[in-house]
Amino acid sequence: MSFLLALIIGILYGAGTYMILRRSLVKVILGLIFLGHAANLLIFTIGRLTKGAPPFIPQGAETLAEPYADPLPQALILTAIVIGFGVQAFAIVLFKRTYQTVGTDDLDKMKSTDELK
Amino acid sequence: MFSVILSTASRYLLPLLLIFSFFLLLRGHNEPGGGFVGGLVAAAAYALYFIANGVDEAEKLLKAEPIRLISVGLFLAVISTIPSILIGKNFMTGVWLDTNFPLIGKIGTPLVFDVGVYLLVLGIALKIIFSLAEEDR
Amino acid sequence: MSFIELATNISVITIGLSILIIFFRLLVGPSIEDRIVALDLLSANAIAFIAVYAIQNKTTTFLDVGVILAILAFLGTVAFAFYLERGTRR
Amino acid sequence: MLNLILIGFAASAIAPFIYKPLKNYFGWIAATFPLYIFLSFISRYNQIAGGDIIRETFNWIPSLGINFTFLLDGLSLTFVLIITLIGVVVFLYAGAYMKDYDHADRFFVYIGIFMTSMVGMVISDNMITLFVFWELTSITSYLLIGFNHHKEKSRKYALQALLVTGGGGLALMAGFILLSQISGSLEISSLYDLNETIRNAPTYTAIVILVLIGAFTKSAQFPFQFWLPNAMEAPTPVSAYLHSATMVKAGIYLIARMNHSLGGSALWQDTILIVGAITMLFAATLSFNQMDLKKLLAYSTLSVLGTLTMLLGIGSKLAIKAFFIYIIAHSLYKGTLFLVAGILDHETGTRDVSKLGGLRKHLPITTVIAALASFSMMGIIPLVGFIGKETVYSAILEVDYWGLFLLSISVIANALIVMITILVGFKPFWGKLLSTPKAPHEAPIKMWLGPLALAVLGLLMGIFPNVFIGRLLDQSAISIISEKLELPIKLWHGFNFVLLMSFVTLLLGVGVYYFRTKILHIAQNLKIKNIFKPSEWYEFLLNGMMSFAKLQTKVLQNGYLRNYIIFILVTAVSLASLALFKVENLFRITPDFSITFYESAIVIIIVLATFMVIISDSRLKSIVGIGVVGFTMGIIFIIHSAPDLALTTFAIETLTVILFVLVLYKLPKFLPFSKSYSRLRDIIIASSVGLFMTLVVLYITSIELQSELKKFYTDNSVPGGKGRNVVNVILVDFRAIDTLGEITVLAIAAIGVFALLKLKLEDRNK
Amino acid sequence: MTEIISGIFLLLGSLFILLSAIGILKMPDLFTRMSATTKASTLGIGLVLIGTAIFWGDIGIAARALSIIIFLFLTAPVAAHIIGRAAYFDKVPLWKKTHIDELKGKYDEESHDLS
Amino acid sequence: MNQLLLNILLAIAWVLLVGEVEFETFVEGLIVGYLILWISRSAFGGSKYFSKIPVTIKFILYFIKELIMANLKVAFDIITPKDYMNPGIIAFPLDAKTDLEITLFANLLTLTPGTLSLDVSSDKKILYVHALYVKDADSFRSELKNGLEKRLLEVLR
Amino acid sequence: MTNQIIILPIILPLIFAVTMLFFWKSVKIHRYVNLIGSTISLVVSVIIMIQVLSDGIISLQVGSWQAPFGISIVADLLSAVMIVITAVIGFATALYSIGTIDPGREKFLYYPLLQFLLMGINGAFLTGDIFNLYVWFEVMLISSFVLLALGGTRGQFEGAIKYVTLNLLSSAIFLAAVGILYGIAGTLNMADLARRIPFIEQKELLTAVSVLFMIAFGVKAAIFPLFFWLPASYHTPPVAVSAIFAGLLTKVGVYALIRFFTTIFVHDIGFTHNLLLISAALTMLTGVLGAAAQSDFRKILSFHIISQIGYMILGLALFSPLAIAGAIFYIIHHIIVKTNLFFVSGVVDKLKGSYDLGKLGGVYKYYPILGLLFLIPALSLAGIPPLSGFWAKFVVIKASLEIKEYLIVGIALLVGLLTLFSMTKIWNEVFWKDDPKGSENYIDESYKQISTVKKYLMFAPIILLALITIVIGFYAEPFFNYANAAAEQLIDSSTYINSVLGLK
Ligand code: NA
Ligand code: NA
Repeated sequence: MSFLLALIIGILYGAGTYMILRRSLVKVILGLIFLGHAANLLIFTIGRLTKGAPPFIPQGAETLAEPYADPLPQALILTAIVIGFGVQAFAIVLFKRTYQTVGTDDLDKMKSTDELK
Repeated sequence: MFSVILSTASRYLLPLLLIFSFFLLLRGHNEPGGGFVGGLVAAAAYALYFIANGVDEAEKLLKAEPIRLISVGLFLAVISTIPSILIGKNFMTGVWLDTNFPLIGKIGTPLVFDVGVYLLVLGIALKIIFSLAEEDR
Repeated sequence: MSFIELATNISVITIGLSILIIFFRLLVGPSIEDRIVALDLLSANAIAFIAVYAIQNKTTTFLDVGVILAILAFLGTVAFAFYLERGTRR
Repeated sequence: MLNLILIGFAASAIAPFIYKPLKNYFGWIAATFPLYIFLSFISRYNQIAGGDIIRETFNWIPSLGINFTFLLDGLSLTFVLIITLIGVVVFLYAGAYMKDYDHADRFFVYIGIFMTSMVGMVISDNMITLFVFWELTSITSYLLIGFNHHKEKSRKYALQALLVTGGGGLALMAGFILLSQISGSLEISSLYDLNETIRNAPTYTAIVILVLIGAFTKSAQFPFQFWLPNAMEAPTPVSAYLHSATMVKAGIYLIARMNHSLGGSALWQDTILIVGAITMLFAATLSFNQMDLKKLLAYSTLSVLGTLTMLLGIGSKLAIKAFFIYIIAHSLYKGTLFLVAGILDHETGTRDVSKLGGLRKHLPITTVIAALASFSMMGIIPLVGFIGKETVYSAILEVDYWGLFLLSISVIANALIVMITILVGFKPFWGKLLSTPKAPHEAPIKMWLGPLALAVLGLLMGIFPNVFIGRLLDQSAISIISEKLELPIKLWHGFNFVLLMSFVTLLLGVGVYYFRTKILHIAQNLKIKNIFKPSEWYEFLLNGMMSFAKLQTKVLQNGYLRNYIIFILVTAVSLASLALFKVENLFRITPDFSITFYESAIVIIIVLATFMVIISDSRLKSIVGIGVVGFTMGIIFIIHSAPDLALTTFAIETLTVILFVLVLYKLPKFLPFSKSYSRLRDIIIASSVGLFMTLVVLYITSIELQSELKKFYTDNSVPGGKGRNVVNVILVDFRAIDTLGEITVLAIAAIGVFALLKLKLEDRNK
Repeated sequence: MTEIISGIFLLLGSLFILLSAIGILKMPDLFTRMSATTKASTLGIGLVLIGTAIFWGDIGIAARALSIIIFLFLTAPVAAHIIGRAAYFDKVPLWKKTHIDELKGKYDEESHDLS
Repeated sequence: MNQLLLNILLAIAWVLLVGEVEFETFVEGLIVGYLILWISRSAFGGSKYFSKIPVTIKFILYFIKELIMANLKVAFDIITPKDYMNPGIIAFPLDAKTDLEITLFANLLTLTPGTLSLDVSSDKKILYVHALYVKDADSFRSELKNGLEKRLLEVLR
Repeated sequence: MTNQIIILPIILPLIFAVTMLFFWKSVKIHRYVNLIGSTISLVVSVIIMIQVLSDGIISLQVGSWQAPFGISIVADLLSAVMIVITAVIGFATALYSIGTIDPGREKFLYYPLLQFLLMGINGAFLTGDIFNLYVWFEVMLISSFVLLALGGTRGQFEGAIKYVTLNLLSSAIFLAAVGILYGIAGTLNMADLARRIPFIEQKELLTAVSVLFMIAFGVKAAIFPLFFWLPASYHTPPVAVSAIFAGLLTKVGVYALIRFFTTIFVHDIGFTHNLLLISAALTMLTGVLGAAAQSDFRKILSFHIISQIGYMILGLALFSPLAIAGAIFYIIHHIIVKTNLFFVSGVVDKLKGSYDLGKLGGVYKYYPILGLLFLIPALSLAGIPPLSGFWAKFVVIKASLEIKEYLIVGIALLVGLLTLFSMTKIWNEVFWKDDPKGSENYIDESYKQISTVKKYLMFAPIILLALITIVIGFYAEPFFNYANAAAEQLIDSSTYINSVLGLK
């Protein structure tokens, strides 16, 4: 399925990219979420795929015999997902407060800090 | 949002979900689960309770300030690194007790670490949800 | 192919088909509540899929995911409803 | 010598602490400081004049070859003595002059550091140490020009001087580094025997240009001369000291010092000669319509600096001799006249020559001083200025081919200087008494004593030239052209062509003075416009830079988040593709196309859900869509043997939904913001990003992964990690520190959310 | 033998699941869709899970399957209730053939109190 | 009393989850259950809990039967092209009094295909039900009153 | 067991932060813990540096899992100096914060956030694992997000939006790059990567992924054309936050670039390091021109961060021992100086109530010491000898000339001049010019309310950093020797590889 996943990864990256280029803050958040998904799936796929053989050692056994899925990419993605969630949660709330303070979620109206006086 | 049905259901679901979260936590070293997912399920239980009964009720139920949970969680995670140093091993080397326990298997510092993760995740999820909910009150 | 293999193969296809149909409902709505109901159903069907897939691949570790999925799908639905109700309150 | 430098800086630093209580005597106290250095150095006069060279080395940054290497030879001693002697006079003078200024203590700090740096510079043998002191003089000059910093002009011209000299300094540094690459050492003395090698080095031209830019900017040579008249915004002691007697001569010093190793080529000699000559004439003509005492003096200084440069360009023995006499003479009379201008300004309240006249009765001593200095400046026997001008003319006459031409422009320039002298040195004191803003009054002793001493010294040097200058002359010349001069200095050379020229100069000068309004009138009628206005080039460059800077910033830092994102993504994808597309078989990868039914269902769902999010017009629909994407990801994880991942994904997705739900209902509806043009652009960018990633994944998954990690983890999970869930063992044991970081992120995020929602400060800058 | 029983449960369950999917496609409005199909789905999933439990013949697996079933049966109606209620507030249109609506006008628009 | 019962139930749930029927596991479950009850103690008022086990089992059987029947009925409606539906929203006056009674009743009602509990009035006296097959409101009400509600209350009271 | 100490710069801040969280309602305890903690961290970092100097590279295999299987924490000379500087800045900021941070922010866990930030930064400097580096980057980022937005003024939010979005984008690129590199090389350990990469056949793929790393770190380091988040945000939070950001955050990006493009990716220098060179030139130029266009104290300083980063990247791009030593020296110098300039800007703001050059003036007249304290870092930044910045610039330029990159020398010199221009612009407007408010000695109300103790705490770090600047300038030899040794370690990665992987 790695061909399909490669395709999905591309689509997710594309979607994420397209969304973070929008003018609305909410869409930008959605874009960031897409990018997060894309990155996770990317690591997952690039770590090579294995079907139906999770890296769990049976009770009483010492180790696993091939084939089994590489546990490392899984662990990495787990960490990345959790970190991503923490950051996203903050970003979402930040965007909300920004909307409350600025009064719009139109990014084009948030240029004051870049303006030349 | 008040609904007798949801509110009553949430009361009974809460202990079920909490026990399941403990289960996930303790068993995670051997089967799918672990501190993180366990903590999230526990948080889900409280989140459900909050949606059904309001943030005040949920906070009353939790008893501990979420920030306290966060600090205890982080504290446990840090504490779990100390034994390794005390017995002269490299930092964060797992230190295990010899006896076997049902479900959990062996007890050791990684488990303490995972419990820390559990509490912390519960704490942060609730801190975020409650902060947002209080905002709207 | 043994009966159980046949059964699981048929089940996977049937469930997959159901999922696609429900997903179609999710896409077309028309109301947001329709979509939420569809989403809820999707996750429920995913549990069934996981169960059958576990049999197909002879591993039991996936079943726990089903439990979680059930819990979380419910929570998600409640949250959406919560949102919807707040949105309609004046 | 390092001690003297350190003492100098230390003494400067204590000025603010002792200034207030000792304000009334401060000039005297301050003057002891240059006097002390002067005496320390003059005590070595005999030794140096006898042909010794004193060298001292103190390690500084030996690994870079940078050390405090001090070298005292005739050249540096001459300069040290000028610097410190004029320093004594100026410090004493400033004690009185600066009395009414606010924060005069700061003035003494700056000028003290300046003097010390100046001394340090001329005795440094290490190019970088020299450069350090060089830059310090630029900085102190900046602080001194801008001393009256409440005035916009002061600030502006201080900056101008700093930028011009600072820019030159940077060029100089590059030149020095290049030079050191040839010799392998930063010591100037190590270059002495390398003249040949240096001139043949491929970097020679660059070195010459860079070093000369440094020198020319510092000494205000054409086309960098414009900053000097503007620097007259500084208090008069500064003008007298920095901008006539010392700092502006640093460039000249540098040319003289480097002449040994860089000189001898046509490039070096001709450049110096031509630039010097142009500066000499050009600066003098610019003085024509000036009425400000200090501006007039500044232009005459410029002209002299040009002459000095030109003399180095000529480079003959006679020229070097002229160079030395002229530089000493100029320091004496020009310093004096500046101080006289300061007295006039101080006592009458104006520096406008047209408003000054007949002051001799009120300022008798000043009148005498001014007359003495003016005679020297006009080149009248028996003052040292006379010898100076005579020798200069003789040296010019020696030049092949165009000696006469150079002499004639030199005569014109000097005639104009004569005119300036009359304006500054005589007009204010003679003729009818004009009324001035302040009732005129003789200056206090602190202000006239020094100038008087300098003026008298000018007279003494004229009469006994060999006593004062002669002995050091030979040694100094060795440092510049590596041979002794063996040309005695005489006041009187007899009646010859040069004397005639001096006379012509004087006559011409007086004539110009009397007819200057008419000449000016004619010049204006002829519409002779000054087309060479380097100061406008400076303005043009500065304004151009500012406009460009603003334009650039507006274009780049335009405030549009998406433009910033586009910059990042386009850079990333295009550069990475550039690297990737070198792969020959990139498009010949044959991926595994076998697909099951449920896999295609997954693809259909995830793709359609993605598009649902993108095209959705409602927030909730988008959230539902992204939820579907997340749940499908979970299913993908399950199918590919990652139950823990699936669990986590589901949990996170749900939590995200809850978050959105709590946050979103306060947010507005989606508006159709973007134009179709930008949508097309974004689609193109998005597609390239997606395509790139797809290609990378396809390519990498077609390669076998060589990893020892997978086996290690499963082998050690049970015995070492005491767990059968390898993923979890990795998380809490093998890579536990990742998890520690991860939960820290979560904790911070929670604190952040909490603080964001609860803390609402007033916006001060609203 | 257990494999065959298990297989039958699986097939039966997936059949119910498919039926409910068709239902959700076919039914005319939200309320009828929910009222009809959510439980068909629940039942179908329940059957599949029973089949799974039988297949593995392991008490742990059975317990897990049972907990999912119990949980689904506990939560599905609650979910349906709150979505239905929200939909009613949200004025999701009833099917044109809905001939009785005793809820109409009973809600307080402000507080969402129901009399 | 209720607490203890619940505690034991939780312990059993624990044993089931762990999948190891051993005494230690049960003790572990009791401890965990106790902890949870302690944590969530304020969630419970003073309601009764599962006292009539035989009646309960009987009721469960009845309900499963109803469930399957109703499912088949709806399934038939789905696969046949013709619609037999007659939907309506009915106000149902409740005999169930406590929160638990109301909730259980409403949920079980929803689980039976063809009916959907929409909401309970604020005074907890009326349940609004959406139903697929309502010929007339009153007969629908009485059918429900004598069927599911009566049996359920038997179990609960 | 002495190598255990190198975990402390990461764990200690966490312990301090947790301690503060336990007493999360008492700001006083936070202040003390933060101050004492920063002091302890400083001591520990210095001990580590001394140890590295005497024993060479120290590595610690966390959890006793041998490299490359576990995570290695590694302190070489570069890492050691980075954590020392971080500790210095942490300590200075601890003092300065007590003096300047408003009680509102203090109450909302400002100090724990500061410690978390330091934890992330130190983690990034010390880790020998690329994924772990990602984790520390995120710790650092999220702390910076919160610190940036803490307070919630409109400007802060607008700045934070850009800061957050662009940094998240770069994190996404970073994460993808880590994944891809694992997919190619099958390891995450930097030393192991350095060892394996020469044997990997897919060089083009490696170059492509190295470009992704370059972009990811380039965004954090704020190089051209990736720097836009920085000027959009750095002037918005409280100045103590601006200062620590300005000093440290971009330098983590620079550090990562140096680490990756000396130790790991040196297989295609012709491509990668030339890209860096071009970027360095444009970074210097656009940064300095950006500064020239600004008229806000902190905005000018912000843009100058960018232009100065250009010099550091230049050192890396030239890839000679001297050039890299120059880059390292530049980092050391710049962290101290830039933090200090922000500190000074903060004092001016407290004093005069603004950062707008147009509204400021008259500071020098009444506060000459403050003027001096500005001039030291400002002139150092502009590269005026003999302050620290001069040597930094000198070494980089010398290195460029040795490699005959004359164009870049010209640019570097021009940028130096324009830097001087900007610094004097600030000096002219803020210090020299009379206060446009007219009143002789206008002092903002808020300044009058600051207690004397707080004023001392405000000035103490400024003086401390100014002294360090002067010491580095006048006593440059040991610093330069250190930078040289660090550069040699980087260029010859074999000692690093052997130390981490425990090879002979
Ligand atoms: Na886990
Ligand atoms: Na290397």
